[in-house]
Amino acid sequence: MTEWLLDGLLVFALLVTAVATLWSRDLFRAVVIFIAFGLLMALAWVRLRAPDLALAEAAIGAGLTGVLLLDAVRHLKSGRSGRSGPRPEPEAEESKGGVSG
Amino acid sequence: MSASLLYALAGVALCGIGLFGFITLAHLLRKLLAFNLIGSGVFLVLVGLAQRHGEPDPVPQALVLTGIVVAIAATALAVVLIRRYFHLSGHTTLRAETPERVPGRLKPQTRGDNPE
Amino acid sequence: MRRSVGIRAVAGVCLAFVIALGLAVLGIAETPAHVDLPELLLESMGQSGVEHPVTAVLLNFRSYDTLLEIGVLVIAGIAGISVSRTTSLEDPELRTSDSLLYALQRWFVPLMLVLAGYLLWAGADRPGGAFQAGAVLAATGVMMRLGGIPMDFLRPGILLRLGLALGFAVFLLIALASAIGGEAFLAYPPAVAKQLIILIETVLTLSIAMVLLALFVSAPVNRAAEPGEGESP
Amino acid sequence: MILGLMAGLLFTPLAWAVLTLLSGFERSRLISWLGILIQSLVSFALWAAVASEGGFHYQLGGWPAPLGIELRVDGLAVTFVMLTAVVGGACGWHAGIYLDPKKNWHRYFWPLFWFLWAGLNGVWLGADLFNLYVALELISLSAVGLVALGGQADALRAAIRYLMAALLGSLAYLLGVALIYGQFGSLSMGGISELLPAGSGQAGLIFALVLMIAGLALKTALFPLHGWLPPAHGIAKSPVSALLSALVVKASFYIAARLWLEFGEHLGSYGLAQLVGALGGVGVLWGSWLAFRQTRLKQVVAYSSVAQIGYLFLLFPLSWGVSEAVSLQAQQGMTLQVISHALAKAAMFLAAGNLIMSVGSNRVDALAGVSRFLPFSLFSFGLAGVSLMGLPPTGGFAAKWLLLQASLGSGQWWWLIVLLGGGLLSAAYVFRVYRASFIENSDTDLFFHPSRSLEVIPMILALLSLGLGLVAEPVLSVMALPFSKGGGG
Repeated sequence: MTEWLLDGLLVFALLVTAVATLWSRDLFRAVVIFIAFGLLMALAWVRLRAPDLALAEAAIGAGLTGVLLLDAVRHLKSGRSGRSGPRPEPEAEESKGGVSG
Repeated sequence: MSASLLYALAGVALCGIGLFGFITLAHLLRKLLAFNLIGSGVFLVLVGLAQRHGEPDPVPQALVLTGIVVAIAATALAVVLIRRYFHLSGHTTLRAETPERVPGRLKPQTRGDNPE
Repeated sequence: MRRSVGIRAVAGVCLAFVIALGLAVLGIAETPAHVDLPELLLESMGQSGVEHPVTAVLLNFRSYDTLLEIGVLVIAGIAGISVSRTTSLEDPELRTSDSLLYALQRWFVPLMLVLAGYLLWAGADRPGGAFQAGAVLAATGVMMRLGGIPMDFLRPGILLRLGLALGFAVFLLIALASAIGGEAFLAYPPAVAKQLIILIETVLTLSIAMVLLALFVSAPVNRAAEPGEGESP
Repeated sequence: MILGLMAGLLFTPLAWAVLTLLSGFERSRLISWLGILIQSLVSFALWAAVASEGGFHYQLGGWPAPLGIELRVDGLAVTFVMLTAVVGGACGWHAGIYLDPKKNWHRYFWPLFWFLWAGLNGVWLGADLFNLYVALELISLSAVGLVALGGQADALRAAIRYLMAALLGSLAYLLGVALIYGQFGSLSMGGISELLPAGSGQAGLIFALVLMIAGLALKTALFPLHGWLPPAHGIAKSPVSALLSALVVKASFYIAARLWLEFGEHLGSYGLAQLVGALGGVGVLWGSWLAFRQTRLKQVVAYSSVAQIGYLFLLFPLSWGVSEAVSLQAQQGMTLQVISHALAKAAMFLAAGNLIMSVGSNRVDALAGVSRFLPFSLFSFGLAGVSLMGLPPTGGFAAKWLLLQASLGSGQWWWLIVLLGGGLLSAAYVFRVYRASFIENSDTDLFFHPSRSLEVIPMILALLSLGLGLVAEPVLSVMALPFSKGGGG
């Protein structure tokens, strides 16, 4: 019974973080939530008796992808567009596609 | 229903969420996040469905490990391209089209330098 | 308004997709699989050279997948450095003066290296292996770079390209050698299977870390870097 | 002997990718030209061996199918291996002269080119569903890298869009693979198709097939999923465009076709077959119309690819629920269409690149008066166009003739509209380019003559495409060799 509860909670948390990643207003926060999602995925792999995948997910999925994306967000936000070209879209533009906040 | 199947169904939901995000979100990094969510969903379906009777199956696990590495390779490449694109154009979405080049002749180019 | 109609349509399609996929999964789950692959796998484990089934699948039974997968990684690395026109890897903004991070590193880096080594070594009979170890190694490199430690070998020169290609090249040569030895491509002689797999895993760890690091490093573009400049090897 | 050939075929492109990664542009070029020769010889020898002895299975790592990965070396596969050697080799040769060695990043063309070649061979020979996924990703990522090689904003946008489409398509395919593995516990295509009767009618499996075909259709740019193709193929360097249009889109189509021929009988349906065929048909007409409307030369050629790809999907309705003979005709028509389009389109893109280089503009109307200089490339462009239109005796004609016969043989007369309309429309866009180049009294006197070898390569490809109709018989006889039931390797 407790196992089912654990699995249910984990699945619920996975789905919530997935939604929050895509539609959180701030891109930086979105990536942080994505890292949390990766860690939850690692837990899910543990529950699926796949320790290799848990390790890989924690190191690659959450760790490296997270750092890569965080760095990219930092770059895109700093707006260092080495030319006098058009300015980066304001934050409002980027979340326009979303349906919820 | 086994716990593995529950995870497979979670993978199904992740695919749906990710697909919706992938289509509707304009910002390229968000699209990339959505791609990674779909990927995770597919991996959960692959392993969860194969292990529905509770026994671990190393084959789908190995496949998913391969899949994770392919996904990080694609993600990292996409990040490089997106950053470079932003650097050159200032855009973070694909929507804004650059205006058509002014018609007229350019000077004949040296080889390999086609103005495409 | 039209936009929200469009989004609703997409939402409808995605919902239908989820329902259909969910039903497909439940329908397939009702019957047992036709082939019992884990059983087959167990029977052949003895000849694979390693004790850990996932490693056996990755580096022996389905090693061709892994070879091509490393190819995919190398491609991503090549494509990454081909668009980056960085001549200098010094990203001034990355030079953090954070003394805490610096102090942390002195402990962190050796710890991570040990962890990577352990993961690599464990791969033969326990969870772990080249991919996890490579990722940890790459993460260490990322930490070092964020901490402002210059890593000159990541300059897009011959050293970087060697590093990218090394693991793949060794894997490929072993594949060819086993083909010349009379068996098929990638068919290791059973007697040395274990040693070959460990060799492959070790070089792969280095190459995987190298590719991931190269992609991380080639991502930043600074103001000085304009197209047409190219890199100077 | 044949095992050695297989090892050589698998090893050469990957090894050359490493070698060229380690060298600069000029040395890579020499190495690559040598590699092209070797790989072409190996491909030809394998083709000849299969033509004389029949197909076989090759067990990678020495492990038999459900556990290991088997390659299926049959007539169709080696025909495509051979095609890749001809077209890929020609594009590589051309690129070596065409690309500017002074631009430092052009050196990365070579390793990406070789990885692309390896991925293509992996797809033609692949018989393992997951291995095909990895090979597809190998192709997609190297193709994206090649498109982005210019590094300009437009090229990057096209590359990103291409990457996103390719990744989504691969994931859809992989999801289908996940479902199939769940049902059968196997990834080997041959093994699954033997097990299929037991699981036929299963809604989940049908959905899996639909998912896989949809993902592959996205990667093949089937209408209406073609939006990513014209920017990517239009903006890449011409040898890259040629590779992409001639070979890369065929890879995902080839997998879809193999899946359909293996699984379609049990999992397909009349409605699905007609739907795919109809999308292909609309793609032919819509793509041709858009090609006619383009103002930039390479966009004309790129939209023409959208149209020509449409013909391929007529295989789906013409091979489902019809007699063996009609199905075989459809398969032969599809094969010839792939080959003739690959040859003609590569010729067209390479010729277009030469023309653009000559007049210094990528616009169609900039070609005004060019015919006065009697450029060889304009002639190649036209010859390739004749094959696209489907006039006898070209390969395009032979392909469309077979498809037409299959349509009539199965009573699906409505595909005639597509075959005839597509031919007329393609004539329209080819002649539009020609008309522009024959405009007299233009004040042009600037014309840069590309080097002779740059002009010869598209001409050879165009002539091959032209002559394919005459040698269709021997080509098809090899293709029709045992499909997956060859002897053991």
